[in-house]
Amino acid sequence: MKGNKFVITLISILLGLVIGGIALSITGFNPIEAYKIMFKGVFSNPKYISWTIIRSTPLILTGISVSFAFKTGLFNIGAEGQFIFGSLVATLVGYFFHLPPIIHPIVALLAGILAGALWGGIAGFLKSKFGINEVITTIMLNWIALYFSNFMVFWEPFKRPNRDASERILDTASIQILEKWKTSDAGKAFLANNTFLKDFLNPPVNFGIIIAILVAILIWYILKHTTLGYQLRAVGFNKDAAEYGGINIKRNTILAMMIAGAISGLSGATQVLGVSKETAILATMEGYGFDGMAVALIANSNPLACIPAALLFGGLKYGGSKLQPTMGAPIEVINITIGVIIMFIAMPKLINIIAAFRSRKRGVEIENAK
Amino acid sequence: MKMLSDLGVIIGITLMYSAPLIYTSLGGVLSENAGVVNIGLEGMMTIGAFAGATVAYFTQNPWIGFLAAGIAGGLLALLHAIACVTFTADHVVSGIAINFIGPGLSIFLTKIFFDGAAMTIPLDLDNKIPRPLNGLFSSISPTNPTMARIVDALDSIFNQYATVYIALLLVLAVWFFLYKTKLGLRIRSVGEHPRAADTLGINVYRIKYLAVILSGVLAGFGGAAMSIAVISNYRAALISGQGFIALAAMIFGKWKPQGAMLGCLLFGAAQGLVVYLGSTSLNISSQLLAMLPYIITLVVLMGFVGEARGPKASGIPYEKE
Amino acid sequence: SSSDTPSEVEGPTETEDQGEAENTPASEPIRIAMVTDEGGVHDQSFNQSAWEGLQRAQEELGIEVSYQESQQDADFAPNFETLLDAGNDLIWGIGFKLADAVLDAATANPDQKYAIVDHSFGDNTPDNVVGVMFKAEQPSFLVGYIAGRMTETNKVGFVGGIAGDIIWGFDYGYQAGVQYAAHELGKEIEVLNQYAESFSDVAKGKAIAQQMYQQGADIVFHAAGDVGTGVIEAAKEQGKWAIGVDRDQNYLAPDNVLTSAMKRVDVGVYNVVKDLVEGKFPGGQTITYGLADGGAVDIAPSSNKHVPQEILDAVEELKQKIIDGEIVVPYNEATYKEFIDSLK
Amino acid sequence: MNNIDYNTKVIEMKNITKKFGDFVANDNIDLVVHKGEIHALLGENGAGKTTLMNILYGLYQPTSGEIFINGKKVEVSNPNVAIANGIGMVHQHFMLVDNFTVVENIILGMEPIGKFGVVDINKARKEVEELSSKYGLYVDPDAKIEDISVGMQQRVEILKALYRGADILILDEPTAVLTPQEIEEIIEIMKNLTKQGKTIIIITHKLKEIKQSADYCTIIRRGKKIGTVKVDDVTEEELASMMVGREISFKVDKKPAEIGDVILEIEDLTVKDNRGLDVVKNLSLKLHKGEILGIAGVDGNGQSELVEALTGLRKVESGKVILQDKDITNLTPKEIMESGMSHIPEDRQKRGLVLDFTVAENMILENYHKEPFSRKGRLNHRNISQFTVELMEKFDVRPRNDKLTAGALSGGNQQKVILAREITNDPEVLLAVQPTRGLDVGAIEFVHKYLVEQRDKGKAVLLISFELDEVLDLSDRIAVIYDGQIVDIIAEKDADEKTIGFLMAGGGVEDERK
Ligand SMILES: Nc1ncnc2c1ncn2[C@@H]1O[C@H](COP(=O)(O)OP(=O)(O)OP(=O)(O)O)[C@@H](O)[C@H]1O
Ligand SMILES: Nc1ncnc2c1ncn2[C@@H]1O[C@H](COP(=O)(O)OP(=O)(O)OP(=O)(O)O)[C@@H](O)[C@H]1O
Ligand SMILES: [Mg+2]
Ligand SMILES: [Mg+2]
Repeated sequence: MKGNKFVITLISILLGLVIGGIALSITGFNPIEAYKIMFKGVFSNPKYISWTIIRSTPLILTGISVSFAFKTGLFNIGAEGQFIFGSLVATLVGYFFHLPPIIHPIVALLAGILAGALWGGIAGFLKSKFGINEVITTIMLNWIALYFSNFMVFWEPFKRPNRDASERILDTASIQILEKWKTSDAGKAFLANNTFLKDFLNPPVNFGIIIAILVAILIWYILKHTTLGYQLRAVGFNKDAAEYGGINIKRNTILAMMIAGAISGLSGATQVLGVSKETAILATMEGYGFDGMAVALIANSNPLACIPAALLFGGLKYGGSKLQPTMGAPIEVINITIGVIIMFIAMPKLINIIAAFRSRKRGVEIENAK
Repeated sequence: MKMLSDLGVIIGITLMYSAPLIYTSLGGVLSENAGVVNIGLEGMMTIGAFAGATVAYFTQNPWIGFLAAGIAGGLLALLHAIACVTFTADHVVSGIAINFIGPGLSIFLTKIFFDGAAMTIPLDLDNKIPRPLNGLFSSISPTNPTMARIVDALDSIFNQYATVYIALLLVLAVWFFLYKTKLGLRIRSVGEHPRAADTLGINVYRIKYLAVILSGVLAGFGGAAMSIAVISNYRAALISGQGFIALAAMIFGKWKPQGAMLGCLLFGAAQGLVVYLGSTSLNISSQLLAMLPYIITLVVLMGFVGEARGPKASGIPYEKE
Repeated sequence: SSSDTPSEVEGPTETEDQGEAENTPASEPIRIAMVTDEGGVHDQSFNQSAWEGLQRAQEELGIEVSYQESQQDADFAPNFETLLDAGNDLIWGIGFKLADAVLDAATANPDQKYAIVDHSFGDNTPDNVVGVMFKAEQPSFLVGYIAGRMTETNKVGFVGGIAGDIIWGFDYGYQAGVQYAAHELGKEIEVLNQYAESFSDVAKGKAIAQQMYQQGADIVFHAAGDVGTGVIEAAKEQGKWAIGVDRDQNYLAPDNVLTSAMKRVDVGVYNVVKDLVEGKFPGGQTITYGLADGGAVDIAPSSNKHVPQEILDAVEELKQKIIDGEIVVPYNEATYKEFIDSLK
Repeated sequence: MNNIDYNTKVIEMKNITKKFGDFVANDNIDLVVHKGEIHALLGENGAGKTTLMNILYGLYQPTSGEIFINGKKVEVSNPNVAIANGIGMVHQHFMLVDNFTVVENIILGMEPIGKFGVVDINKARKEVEELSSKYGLYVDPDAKIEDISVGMQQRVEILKALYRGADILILDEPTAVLTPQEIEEIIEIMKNLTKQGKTIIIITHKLKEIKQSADYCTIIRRGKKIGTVKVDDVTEEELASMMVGREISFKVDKKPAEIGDVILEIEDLTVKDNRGLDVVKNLSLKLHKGEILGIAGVDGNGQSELVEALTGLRKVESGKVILQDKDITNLTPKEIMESGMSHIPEDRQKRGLVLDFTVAENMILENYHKEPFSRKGRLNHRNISQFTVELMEKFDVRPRNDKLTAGALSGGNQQKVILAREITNDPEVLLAVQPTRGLDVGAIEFVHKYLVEQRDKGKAVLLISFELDEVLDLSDRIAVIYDGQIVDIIAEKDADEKTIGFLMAGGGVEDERK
């Protein structure tokens, strides 16, 4: 059963690439060439691998956030807003607090987690107190978060002069790996002899990926092996039965949204502390939450599976971005491909039919061979 | 007196803002009443906006463009229907896929049809959807200043594109369709209790297909109401979030056409209010003002709407035994 | 005083030979690429304009050009990396949002040349970076003056996208122009002013403009990206005037776009590329284009369609005054206040 | 009885076999039904009765076999074919759209159309009213299904079939959810229908009803037909043993009760329903250790709300509930449970089980936070599994796989899971609501045995059931609920169906008023 799902996902990815390839051919681009470029664009240099990981890290987390909510019977369209809120607050803490290294990022991450939890918790609260569908509230909260973040960036003590962005976080708050050392003389000397490491460390490699993996394991563990996970899932599957079993529905609904929000908030915080170092004015939604939904769906809402799913997603986006400068192919193809992959994943029945058809054909061939 | 024309402007903006949302949320109403959750409204709206602007440009006829938008939305919805109805896909998953495919395809095709540009070529005013009451009020130019104010206000309110009036008529039509006709009764039965419908010899799948495709057609219209009425071309960021707002409006309206319309109007009015407040001497930060429509929606939900239940079998793939 | 205007001291003529351009092997063509912001290369705005500049350079200077679009802020840095690896001689960042990414990349790769549009690193500009700035307030002042002269209702409007330094330049320059005209005519002109807090919500742009026209404004200037499309649409419908931005936007509504405040990013980009090709890459500097600098900022050529000649003549005079430093155009709230005080 | 036309075989099913994968649900079954007859299908849970009828109605396709309707071979490929051939079916689980009106439900799929394609509701209402008076099936045409009683829903289902011109009616467990009065009524209706030339096939587990109503009975065991008998020729006991293949004792074995102290005291309890109306009104009741107190009453007299209020699932408006000297009024379900109350809920799929959870996960629904199932918030899967397997053994839950989701179990086995869980809680007070609903006699016997065992251990059982027989068989005392109040309490020895039926219908109340 589990193996089956995995195979379906693989076949879906393949079919998505095929259809993306067809779209490319229609526009006169060689799909093989294009996929080669994408593949090389991700794997041909350690630093591309780093970039892919960096690109995927926030998506692992927002993916887990959406997955977690799904598992508890909630639809978290609000990962985007929770991400925004988490990054805003992490930036505030990263800039205004003066703390020693190690402590500083931990405090900032926790602040991001809390902020996301608060933002998600609002939706949970409105649901359990007023019965308002979380789909509406999270859509609204996304926009509120966006404008609020923009509002805060313009707050005089926070705004960086001559920039439409906040001040950058203090160095003590960074979670980049070997950030100082990389550019120090000793580091440069060392890296000069070690090109792999040099390339790998060239991008802003940070602890985000480790945090994301730990969170994936933690959430998987919580869902599967703890009483907390048990009660959250019970509420998700059947409220009435959970209530009957003595589980507090309202509290658990709020809690579930808070945890989902916390993970998205953490995603925003790692992005700030590890990569962007600031909060910029947002002209539109950046899509971390929406892409996270796609990741969750590819991962079938399994927190652990969010890791490869996000890497796939990030890889497609990052690799796909190299199509334009090298062959002039439109990157929209990537979105179409991702959409098709998700569409096929949604239809295990179709994949099974295709697989059955293929194996029958193969069977016939074998028959004929005899 | 100034208040009167201000009010006129706010109402006018409300209608302009709401119209595309109304089409789309009516689409949501149809689909969900037949038991198919449609998160893909955004994608369907986008492809409608693209198709409407493109076809209207090449045919120089906005109505053909409008129809084409419906067809494009319907085709994308067909994909959703195939996935959800025939292949019992998870509706949310399929909807999200639609939201990647719709916008991706729209820009992709725009680049093909318009020499690599990411927007279609704007239509002339004459080639846009007409404004049936345009000139009606401005032709009366009363000398009395009060009367002039009133005429102004009326012009702000009623000098709208035909798409606005069609949207309002469609609310009535969808309500009639859903609650008064045979097909409507069957659609709702399929959304509530598909097995019951099945045992009465109703073809559940066909009904669902119909409702989902119609929902795409309406969402497509909604996109076109944006691209060939509110403005005059399609561009990448034209539809960014309206589909989700329409979805929210539908839930807000408790899955009913008239309720969904109210939800859209509320949202549009909040935007109108924001624009109005922004024009007054009140010194409110524009970022905070921009948050207002969303906050108002939440507050109204808390205070007046409360718990709502969708069609019972919504989101559950139906499989014959 | 002249020191109040941004980077007045640095001009396009100040170039410094880095001595590196000549080292490029003659056999391989020079390759130049750019990273867009989220607007994408076909945004009908500065990204597109920059790309047109590069394309012109490709045609005229025989170089190879390419671009890479960003879909979110997090794409900037990897996009610079990708273009670096592709072996480009010069990499552009288009728009002030990319400033940090350019600075980071330039610091990490001191041998690689970079350029940034709409941002100045001031005295801290690394040697391998060129900043290109535009005094957008200057053409804004001119269109403001036109609006002030031409308004019949003594009310004009400005619609901004998302507030910020760049858009403020347009805003205050425009207001100053209007007030200058009002002062000249000895009357009072009111400037309605509103920000959409978006660069993409066309409906909001249209709504704001409609509301301004309703309040009696007859000319509305926008500096708001796609939101401005809504402004122009409203002008079209109501038969009022709109003023375009960045490029000559008259084509969007030939009967209703009065003039445009042009900011020719293409010219700025082209000039730097040309310098590079000629071995005069102006590294370490910020080039600021004002009215004096060869038409990189100006009012649109199509202005003569709707603006009476006498006003255009007056604009020419104003232009000269600005170039001569007689008029110092404000670009933010503080300088605007000074300017208004100086009018009195 | 004299309505039967032996010369006309309206239904003839020959050699019907239906396989679900490898599982044979119907194994070469023959069935003959004559015009005007009431033909019962009898069999244990899962015997294949519903499957056979679903095949006849075109919902399933047989793996092999033939169907003749009125002598003509028919390929019943879908319900439309069945409907066209005059077959109507009332399903075991009602097929009614809750938020539709009675009329809308009846006409769905065959709507009369007026001008502009509008459904002609007035015409439809008239037709429904005619049908309803013709067959004596009273319904309120404009009421919504969710607002009407189960009995009326049943009548709507029958009208639905008649509206489609059905001559042959299949009723799948029509009485499972009805009150004694309603059962009387439906039997009357069935007889009435046969008088008017209709033929009826009825599936039921209730032998008494078969005796009361049916002419013939076909018995199915594990998918195979055991035989068809003339009902007049056999006793209930004989039917039962044919059905299960062994002797069944109907009488619940129980020793005299050793009634102890009061353990649960309900004082002047008032509870509102979902619409905010008082449905439990100043109700008082005392439950003693060592007794089974049955609450008899017609559905809708406040039983559900009473239970929910007692278990903390619904707010108590006024009054008090005292359990073992502890006031448990308006405590949370968890606190009440921990004070010693357990609850077999009315609706096992809605309240009793998380269908997507495994059997093991369901087994610990109330105790997941306690040792040995968890420690410090961490679940111990091994202990949970061990515990579950033991209980599945003891309570004979099949299939014996604790990793199966509860949704994959049959209804009877689902009920056993709940029973196992609640009894293992070893509660002082066990609230058993409709504990045997939809179960076959074998399973019923099993449940009853456990309830009595509980009593014999000195615990108290509050039994709420709409099955008067069940209440009479099990209870030591019987309280009759009517309109939210206990109208009388009768000791076992004084109780008979007649007195209680009279009280249930509100008789006692009028007495008092006089
Ligand atoms: N659609 C289905 N697909 C696979 N298995 C099914 C399906 N429906 C029912 N079953 C299987 O049939 C068995 C019995 O289901 P059903 O609900 O019909 O029980 P039942 O025979 O009516 O028993 P009870 O009277 O106890 O409810 C279960 O074990 C279940 O796994
Ligand atoms: N859709 C299905 N898929 C797989 N197995 C099924 C399905 N429907 C029924 N079955 C199997 O067929 C058997 C017969 O089921 P059926 O529902 O006919 O029993 P029944 O005699 O009506 O039982 P009950 O008295 O509980 O209603 C069940 O035990 C179940 O295992
Ligand atoms: Mg059955
Ligand atoms: Mg059953």
